[in-house]
Amino acid sequence: MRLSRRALLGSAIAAPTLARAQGGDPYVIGTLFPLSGPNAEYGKVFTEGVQLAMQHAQSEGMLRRPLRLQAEDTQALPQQAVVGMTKLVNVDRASYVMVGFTAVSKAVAPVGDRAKTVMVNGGAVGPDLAGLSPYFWNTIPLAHLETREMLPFMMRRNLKRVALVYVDDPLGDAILGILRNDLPRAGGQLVGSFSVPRTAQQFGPVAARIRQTRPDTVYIASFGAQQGQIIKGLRDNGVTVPLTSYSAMNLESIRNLAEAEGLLFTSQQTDFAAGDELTRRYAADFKARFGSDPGTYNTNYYNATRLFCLLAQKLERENKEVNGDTLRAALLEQKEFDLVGGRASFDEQGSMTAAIQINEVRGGRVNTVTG
Amino acid sequence: MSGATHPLVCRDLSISFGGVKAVQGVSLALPTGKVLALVGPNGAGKTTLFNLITGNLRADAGEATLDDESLIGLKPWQVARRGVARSFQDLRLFTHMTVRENALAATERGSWFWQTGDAKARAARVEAALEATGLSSLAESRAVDLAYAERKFLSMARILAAEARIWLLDEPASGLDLASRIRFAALLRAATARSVTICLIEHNLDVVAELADEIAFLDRGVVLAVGEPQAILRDKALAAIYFGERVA
Amino acid sequence: MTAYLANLATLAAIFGILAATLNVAVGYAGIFSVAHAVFFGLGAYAGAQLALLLVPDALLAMLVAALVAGGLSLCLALPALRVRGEYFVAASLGLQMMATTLFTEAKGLTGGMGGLVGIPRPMVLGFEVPTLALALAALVLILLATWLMARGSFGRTLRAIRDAESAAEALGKNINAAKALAVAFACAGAGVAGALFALHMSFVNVESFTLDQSVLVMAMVIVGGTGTLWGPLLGAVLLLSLPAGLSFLPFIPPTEIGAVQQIIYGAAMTLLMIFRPAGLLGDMRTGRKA
Amino acid sequence: MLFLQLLLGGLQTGALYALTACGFALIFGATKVFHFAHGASFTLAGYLFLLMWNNGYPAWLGVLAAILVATGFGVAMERFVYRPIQRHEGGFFTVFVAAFGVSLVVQNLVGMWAGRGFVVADSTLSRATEVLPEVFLAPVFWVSLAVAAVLFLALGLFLTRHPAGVALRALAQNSDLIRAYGLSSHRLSLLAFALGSALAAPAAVLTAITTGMNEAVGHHVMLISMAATIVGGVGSLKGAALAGLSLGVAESVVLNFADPQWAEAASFVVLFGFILFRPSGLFGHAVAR
Repeated sequence: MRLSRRALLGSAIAAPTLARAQGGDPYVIGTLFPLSGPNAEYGKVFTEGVQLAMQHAQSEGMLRRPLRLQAEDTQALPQQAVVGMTKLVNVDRASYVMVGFTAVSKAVAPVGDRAKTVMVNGGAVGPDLAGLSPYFWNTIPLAHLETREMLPFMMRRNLKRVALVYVDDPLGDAILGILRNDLPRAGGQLVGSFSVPRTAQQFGPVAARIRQTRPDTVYIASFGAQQGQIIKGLRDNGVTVPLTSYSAMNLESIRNLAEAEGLLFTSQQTDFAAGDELTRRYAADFKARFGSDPGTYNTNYYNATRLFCLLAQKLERENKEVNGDTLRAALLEQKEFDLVGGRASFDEQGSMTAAIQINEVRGGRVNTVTG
Repeated sequence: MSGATHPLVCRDLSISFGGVKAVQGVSLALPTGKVLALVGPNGAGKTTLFNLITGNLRADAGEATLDDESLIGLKPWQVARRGVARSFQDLRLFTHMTVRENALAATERGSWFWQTGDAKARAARVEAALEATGLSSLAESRAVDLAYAERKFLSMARILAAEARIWLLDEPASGLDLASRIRFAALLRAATARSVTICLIEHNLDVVAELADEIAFLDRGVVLAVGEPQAILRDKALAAIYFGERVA
Repeated sequence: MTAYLANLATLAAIFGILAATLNVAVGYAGIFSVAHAVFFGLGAYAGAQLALLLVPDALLAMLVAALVAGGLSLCLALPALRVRGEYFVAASLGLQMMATTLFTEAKGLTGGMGGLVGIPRPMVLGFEVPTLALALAALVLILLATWLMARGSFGRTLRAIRDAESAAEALGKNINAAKALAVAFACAGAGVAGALFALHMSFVNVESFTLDQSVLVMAMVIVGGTGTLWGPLLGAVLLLSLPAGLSFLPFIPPTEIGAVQQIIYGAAMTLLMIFRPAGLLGDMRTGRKA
Repeated sequence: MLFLQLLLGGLQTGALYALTACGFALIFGATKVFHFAHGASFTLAGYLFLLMWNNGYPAWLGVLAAILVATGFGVAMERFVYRPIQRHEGGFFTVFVAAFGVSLVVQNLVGMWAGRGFVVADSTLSRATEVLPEVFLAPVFWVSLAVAAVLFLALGLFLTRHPAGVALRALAQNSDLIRAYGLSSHRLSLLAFALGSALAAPAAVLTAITTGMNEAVGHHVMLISMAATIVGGVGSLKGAALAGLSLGVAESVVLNFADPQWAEAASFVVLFGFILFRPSGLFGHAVAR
């Protein structure tokens, strides 16, 4: 094992000499992202955030021991995820594992719980992800909270009649629930809800049904490649009203889609230009390394990785061992951290709460809208 | 024409395919312990007649009875379990099974995970069938690896092992050399001696003359004549039809 | 490392059961089903619900799963008795796609996409046992049953039907009954595997019971060699450990790991089929059916 | 009006399904190879067109390149995968697994090369306008129907007039007959693969313009083509095309009566029903035992 670890370290993160200089076995940061299959675009985005945070931590010399990234492909499927998770826990002895996607999160949670390994989610936003295990944390506000923040904005923009296109998973269900219950209270109306299979490709017929409901806006609750197809399918088939959605839309392929012009979606608040030093450095270095502006998911996983570095640094200073229990204790002790986008606070379950902002796609860029 | 002397009887069997009358009004009775040969040009409806009896095809009209019990509406396996065995022109051996397994499969009728009845008796029947067909030495060869004549005999071994009272044989001797034909004839003689009733389709008139006790001549789905081999074979009109010189 | 290997071994045993039972349908009865994951799923849901609602007894879960999956195997048996070859493949495919939709929509029973969480650890007679032991025991029993069946009269009947259906029927074999029984056995076995899977994973959702999973199990059978006893097991071990082993390769950049693994995996399957079309343990002489 | 809209939308989708299904049926009919990698031809053609379109090449060149790559892929599959397997007497499922492996490779190579996620050729052709009250049609609707009609006409002429086409049809009905006449069934197989795969290319291009592509799109195309071939009746190109059209229409029109999550299942219920109750398909010969 030892030999291959060295080799891995060299290729993934830093020069072996640096590793030796910092001394000791590396902390292994594991990732369980879809790296192939229809959701692979997310895997790439998630990993970029992790990579940049590790680069920053190394160059700052935050930790005494080096960091090593160990990526496992899940294809966003539960079974593959469990195989990857047991490998990370038992073979790579990962200190900290980052996950994405609801089914993956739920499948690996029992494994991490038993092994007392901290798992952090920065991508999946189903409401059923809170409190899966004491070692399961979230660095993303769960999506139903995002939707709730969207409602007053919709009312201000006079988008009162809402039609929902959703994938029938816990997330879609939660959003449906909010639109059903909270939307009327806010002064709006859910005029139609259309559940689509994850594999659906044709949205012309759905668009026809949606037009019939005469909505002021269509709220899209899907993820991955399908989102783009839904937007295009609606726009091509005579749905001209504004489209609304949540943070899953923060993908390059959506930004670059001509039909996505004017799309409104929520995400956690980050002001890259006016923010603190950490945020500015992040935005600049991200652009330098990956050639594009960072998105929400990049940030969430940057923050998740940054959080580990901060916790481990604290533990190293106190001369404590870094493991699931000590990490958790450290998190609950401090609760508030300086992360990209400002100060973030965590609740008892390890879920991050952050302010929500509303974004709009304009000319291939994501702009924050106010009011 | 029924009961003890003629176990299998067809009455007015008819079937047509898309307007073509493949078999029309065929009445035949197979005498116990005798060989009846079905003779006629290609497309006369001989194999179709077999398929009607065995339940592979459902007759439009008419009846087929075994010991005065109707066979119409029964599935092929139900007909088989009543004691009617058949061979196929293209043999349809269990190609990837050994010779012994082919015969063994013929003795096993239960579809459940295991068989009822005496396993030793079944094994003895298999060995006897292989012995009679001269396949004992090839018992462990796969059917697909056999020579042509051996395959034909394996097809017969399956029927022997199945212990049927009625044999319906579709061109069992075609392509056999003289020595094999002699062995084949002996096989049939031994069977009829045990009161097995046989109906065979055969094109080679020498074989027919040698083996048949009775001949039925079919043409275009109709039985033109039934009778003694010599009488039928000498009939000039029938010969003309057989050799393709049709009279309108 | 041991826990990792134990996890892989458990999955290999579970998929070994799936492949071995599918082999009964494919290798012996000639029924080419690409809907095996449906019955895997039925067993998993049945086992999971039993463990969640009543008792987490593994033996009972497996029994109930086998009954549910075996009972509902009629959905598969019905087309199997009507049509053959490519037609049946298409029918089973239709069944698989319908079942995936039903699994997603029947949230009361399956939890839909969200799945069923918190399935308790398996117990046998009140003692907690590792799923590896259970899975291995079940695998051994099923392989033994398959072996006994294959060399007994039932296996002979199935092979006879596969080679020449009309001849088998003409020898008095009730083909529909034999096929239905083979399908029921195969599906009940898939149900057992499903129950084990649910107890092992503690979480199941529809994404484990899709067409891709059915195709994977089919590939295991074909790669190992249809109609052989050990072939499907070898195929299961190979196809599960190949991607797992590839994840140890050090030189692949993190974001391309998935694609590179899949490419190696796909290419390996194709090359194997070109050079060993009868599978690794298959008899090269028995390629095509007559 | 909803019904009319759904019907017209279904026709557009169905025309594309008909093209890919017909290609699959042509290959299957003539060579008896269940070409599971047909979807990969589609994926390759669609992505190559996208690449050329986005780099500013004229559309006709993109279409030509798409047709070439699909044809080349089909021929290569026949030559380097299916034929060696059949020479070894590999069975139906050996072909299946081999083709499945190739599909995986293609899908992931495309993902690595073209990026993972949704891509689309930006064009005004797909933008619908209201032609009747409540009925929206895009220019691509007419293009799809026209392309399908022209190709089917051309294919029909080729299969009935050209000697090679006639031989292909004969091969579909009786391969022994062809061999008896001394025609090379190998060259005819290649022709079938070339033609069948080429038929997928226009559909792929139109899909790239309308619904867009992702690297896993081939999967869906494959399933639909296969279902249409069975429903239409094996050996009948007319049947496959008509069934493809009907599946497209059914998938769309079902939304008039049910919620969208049932749309995909609807196609397969139709397939399952056909197999149970009319296994010979729309135009096929009886196959039930």
